[in-house]
Amino acid sequence: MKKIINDPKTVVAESLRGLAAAHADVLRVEDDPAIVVRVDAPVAGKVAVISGGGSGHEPLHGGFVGRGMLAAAVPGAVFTSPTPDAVEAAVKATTGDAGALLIVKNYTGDVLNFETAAELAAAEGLDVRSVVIDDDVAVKDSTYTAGRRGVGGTVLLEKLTGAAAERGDALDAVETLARKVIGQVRSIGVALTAPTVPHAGEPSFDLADDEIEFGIGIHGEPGIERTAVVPADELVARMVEAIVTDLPFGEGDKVLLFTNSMGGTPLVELYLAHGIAERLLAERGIVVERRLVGPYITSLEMQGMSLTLLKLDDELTELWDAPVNTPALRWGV
Amino acid sequence: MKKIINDPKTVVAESLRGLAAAHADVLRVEDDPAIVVRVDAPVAGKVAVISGGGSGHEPLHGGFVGRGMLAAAVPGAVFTSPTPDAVEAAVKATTGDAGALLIVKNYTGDVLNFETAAELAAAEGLDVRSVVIDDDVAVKDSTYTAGRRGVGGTVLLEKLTGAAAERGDALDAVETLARKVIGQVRSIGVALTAPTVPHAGEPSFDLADDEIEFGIGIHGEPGIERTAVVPADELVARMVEAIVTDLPFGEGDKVLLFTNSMGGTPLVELYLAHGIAERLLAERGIVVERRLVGPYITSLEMQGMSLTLLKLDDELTELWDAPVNTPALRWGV
Amino acid sequence: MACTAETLAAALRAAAAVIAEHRAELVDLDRAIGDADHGENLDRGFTAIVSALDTATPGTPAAVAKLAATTLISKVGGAAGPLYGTAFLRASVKLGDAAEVDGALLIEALRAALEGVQARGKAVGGDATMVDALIPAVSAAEEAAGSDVAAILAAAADAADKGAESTVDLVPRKGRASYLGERAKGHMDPGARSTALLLRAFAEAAR
Amino acid sequence: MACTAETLAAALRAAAAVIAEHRAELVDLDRAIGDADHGENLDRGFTAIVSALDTATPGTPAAVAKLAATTLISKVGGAAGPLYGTAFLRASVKLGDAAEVDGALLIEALRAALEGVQARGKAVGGDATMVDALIPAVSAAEEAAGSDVAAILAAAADAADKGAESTVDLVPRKGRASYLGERAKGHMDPGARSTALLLRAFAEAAR
Ligand SMILES: Nc1ncnc2c1ncn2[C@@H]1O[C@H](COP(=O)(O)OP(=O)(O)O)[C@@H](O)[C@H]1O
Ligand SMILES: Nc1ncnc2c1ncn2[C@@H]1O[C@H](COP(=O)(O)OP(=O)(O)O)[C@@H](O)[C@H]1O
Ligand SMILES: [Mg+2]
Ligand SMILES: [Mg+2]
Ligand SMILES: [Mg+2]
Ligand SMILES: [Mg+2]
Repeated sequence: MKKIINDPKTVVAESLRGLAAAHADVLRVEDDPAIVVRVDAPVAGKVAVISGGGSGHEPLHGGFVGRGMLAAAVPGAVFTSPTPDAVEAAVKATTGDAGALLIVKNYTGDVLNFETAAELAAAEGLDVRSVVIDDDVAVKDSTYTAGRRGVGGTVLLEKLTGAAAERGDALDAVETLARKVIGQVRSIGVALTAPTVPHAGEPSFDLADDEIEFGIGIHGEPGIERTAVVPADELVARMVEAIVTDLPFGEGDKVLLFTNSMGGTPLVELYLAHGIAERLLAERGIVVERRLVGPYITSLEMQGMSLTLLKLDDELTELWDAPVNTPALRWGV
Repeated sequence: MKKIINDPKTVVAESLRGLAAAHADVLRVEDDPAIVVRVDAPVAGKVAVISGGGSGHEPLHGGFVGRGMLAAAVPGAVFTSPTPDAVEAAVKATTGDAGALLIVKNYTGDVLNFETAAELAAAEGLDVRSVVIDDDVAVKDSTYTAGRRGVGGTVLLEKLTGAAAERGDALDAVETLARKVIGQVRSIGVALTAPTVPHAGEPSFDLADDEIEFGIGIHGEPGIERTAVVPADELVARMVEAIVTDLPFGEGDKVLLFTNSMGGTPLVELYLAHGIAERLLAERGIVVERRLVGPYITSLEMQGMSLTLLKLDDELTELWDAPVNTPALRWGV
Repeated sequence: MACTAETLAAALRAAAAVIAEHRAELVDLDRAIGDADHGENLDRGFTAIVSALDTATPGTPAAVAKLAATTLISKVGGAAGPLYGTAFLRASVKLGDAAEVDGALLIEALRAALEGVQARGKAVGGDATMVDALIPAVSAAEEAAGSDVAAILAAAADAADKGAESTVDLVPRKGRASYLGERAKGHMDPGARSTALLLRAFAEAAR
Repeated sequence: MACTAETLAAALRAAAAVIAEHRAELVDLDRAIGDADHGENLDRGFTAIVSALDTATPGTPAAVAKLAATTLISKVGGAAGPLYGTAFLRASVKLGDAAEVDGALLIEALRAALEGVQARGKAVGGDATMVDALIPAVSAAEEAAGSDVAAILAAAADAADKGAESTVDLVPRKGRASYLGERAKGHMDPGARSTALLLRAFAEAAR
């Protein structure tokens, strides 16, 4: 294993120190428990949108803290959900009378820890709601599994609810919006290589030089299917097919297309894949009105990509376009 | 070799198609020869800042095309300087009476091809100047080599000259600014893994699991020295030392610190390294006033990073802060 | 022999040593079908328990169990943190203010721990989770009713070993391994393995 | 036998085939001490020359050489594009409007090509570049003055082979390989190798 680190045990804390140093105008990092907080939190009269989860998916979530997006992010150890007291600390640091919305990615650990945190916060008289995002079409429904995973859709959900909170929407409205977004966003991912968890020291799975994993998550778990390397045209077509038929998305639908790198896949490949996805969607009469391309929800150094489609309407488009000022997403400011 | 591509020969063209689709509000891509041009080019009365070089360093240069930065980018084949007619096409598409500044990274191929292009453009009566950036302290001076390479400093140079052009500076002033920036920016890079050029199909060099290359460039050439893997503290200390003693940078100097991923190194590691660099500079009394952290000048999927230091003054800080609207750098708009 | 606050604390220290020793094994099991953190997570948690026991000396077995519970909840994270945390919390409640835990109370505490894990995680037997080690362990403990603490824990540990073994052939339906479906077959569930390790450590400590 | 527009065009086609055949070898040489594109670059360029020759039929050797020059300049890029482009351009100028190239004119053209490469690239002998193949090739050609075109080219190709071989022991001072300093020792310069390949292809075509 080769990484630019000192010690697997201190990776997250040291990385947060760099994040804080780099973006002191936007956020601050509090220690013990470690949380990332908007520099001007708590913002009076506004709902605090909070998310978190295991580290290793940067810029998610800490890179999305700032005006117009997250009030706080709660980073766990690498690939490990944060503990309830960390989540509670983030709630306390950012939440006033307007309350807080917790965005929870659907993993057993995240759900359990955030659930407990929400109870703790409620016991302190804070109005805290939770939504669970589960946009990964690779996973079978929850009769057979822990349910669909929260993946790329999380980034969009954080931006949209953050924008709603920023414009002053009440908690009920922000929660309703979140549920609407979760209802109409779908994702799928593929991996060309495995990530290496620092403390594990070895790649999370072995892939031959002519194999890829289709339907992977973001924690180095193998995908639903191992297949041969295929040309990008075919790969992206399979991904688009999996998403589009799931919701389903159909002719005339307006969408946001999010083409995401898993970390190790460079932009030259990512834009290539994005171009194919745009073409395939156009062929189906699906209208791409907004797009996001880049490494936004990653899995350490894993090579691979995911596609996320969100059905847009005027409200969502307006919220997407609203100003945002975070380390990883910034416009309008 | 595993990549999300169809055919090594069409990688660049297909990737540009995706770039154009993703950022049609900011730029357009013209074919044959392939160039990336600001959507509103030519902008009357303003100097066109143009750069280019081999592909595989994305977002450099195409991702920096847009208001406040590049008027055009000229992408060559992967790691191959573009040809003079492509550069000339970019000049023609963007350059009016105010003239153009070509930013050339110091590589034999780039220098020769841009030189010819400048001659061709001059022959057509256009006022075209060139500057050559050579900020890589890893390379010995040009008595023994082709001269220092242009690396991370290029990103900063493109931003600063682009801002000067945007505010209406004349060509003389933009050129003078460029030479000043080149005089006070220095970089160093390290690699943990090698990139794989698509048509080559194999990694550009072999590194054992306990080795790194110190002093690498951005084209998969080996570095100046192969060393054992060292902790991040030690690695970054060596990098800072190499840069700081070169210019030199000293106590009280105000600087921009640019911590760059070579592509495959994820943000969690990059921020960790950035935090160390901030600490080491503070220890030397060097004042970090601005920072940029992320994958901005890459070498395909290579894991590694570079550090760049630019000495700031009020003028440079103001130009850095000026609005920019490109796919990869955006603020103030 | 019955179990006091002191012997329970000693058992937890012994368990921490066992987890540290098997850290890499548990990471590897989780790497195969999960996200490669189970050993690291538990090691972090049990190391924290040892630290907590170094500074506090809870007076009853229940208080020791509660310290373990809150430490696990606040230091482990992931799925295992809340689940093991709940197990110790429910056991602690069951232990009440008893100064010594005898066999009968131990069996009740084990049953409460199992019920806590199932209440939180909603897993049933056969889902290929730690529950597949806990269910047979509790049953075996109940069958050993009347024996002393050491014998009950030994019976539970033996059964947990077999239960953990049984997960190898199962298709997981809960937790991260469930995403793999049939592909997870042939791998032991890391949480079931850690449950077996913990019970074995307690049994050894009680001898 | 002297060289006409047609034979020069045929020689270029033959050269294109040789470059295609050695594409991977040239990429590998460049991978070791450069950026792994030399074979790909030249292959793209010579493939384009063949296409250009398919549609145009330049009437003089100079016009053929000029077509090759402009095609290389506009299709190759990198260092090799301008350098080989200049070589063919200077040769073309030297060839003037001759309908046939005899040995004497060929030697002048080779000398002009070398001077062009050196004027553009500023490399001298011993810098471990294509110049180290070209210098001995031109000297050998000059020594063979009085022989026919085929013999002159054969002498040049033999010398270029040796020149390319000599770069293995040099520390490069020009181009990308120069960054490596001593580490580049033990590797043949890809441009020197391609120069030797091209001269050999021309020599074979002239037989
Ligand atoms: N719903 C559940 N009920 C019971 N046990 C579960 C459940 N989900 C996961 N587990 C257990 O947790 C273990 C994984 O723990 P760990 O790796 O620490 O957390 P995570 O899965 O969040 O990375 C699994 O091996 C399994 O035994
Ligand atoms: N200054 C120079 N003078 C002569 N030849 C040079 C010079 N610089 C580079 N070369 C030649 O060019 C070759 C590399 O060509 P190529 O790989 O196509 O370009 P690049 O180095 O831009 O990738 C080298 O092997 C060397 O022979
Ligand atoms: Mg985990
Ligand atoms: Mg090149
Ligand atoms: Mg796990
Ligand atoms: Mg090359």
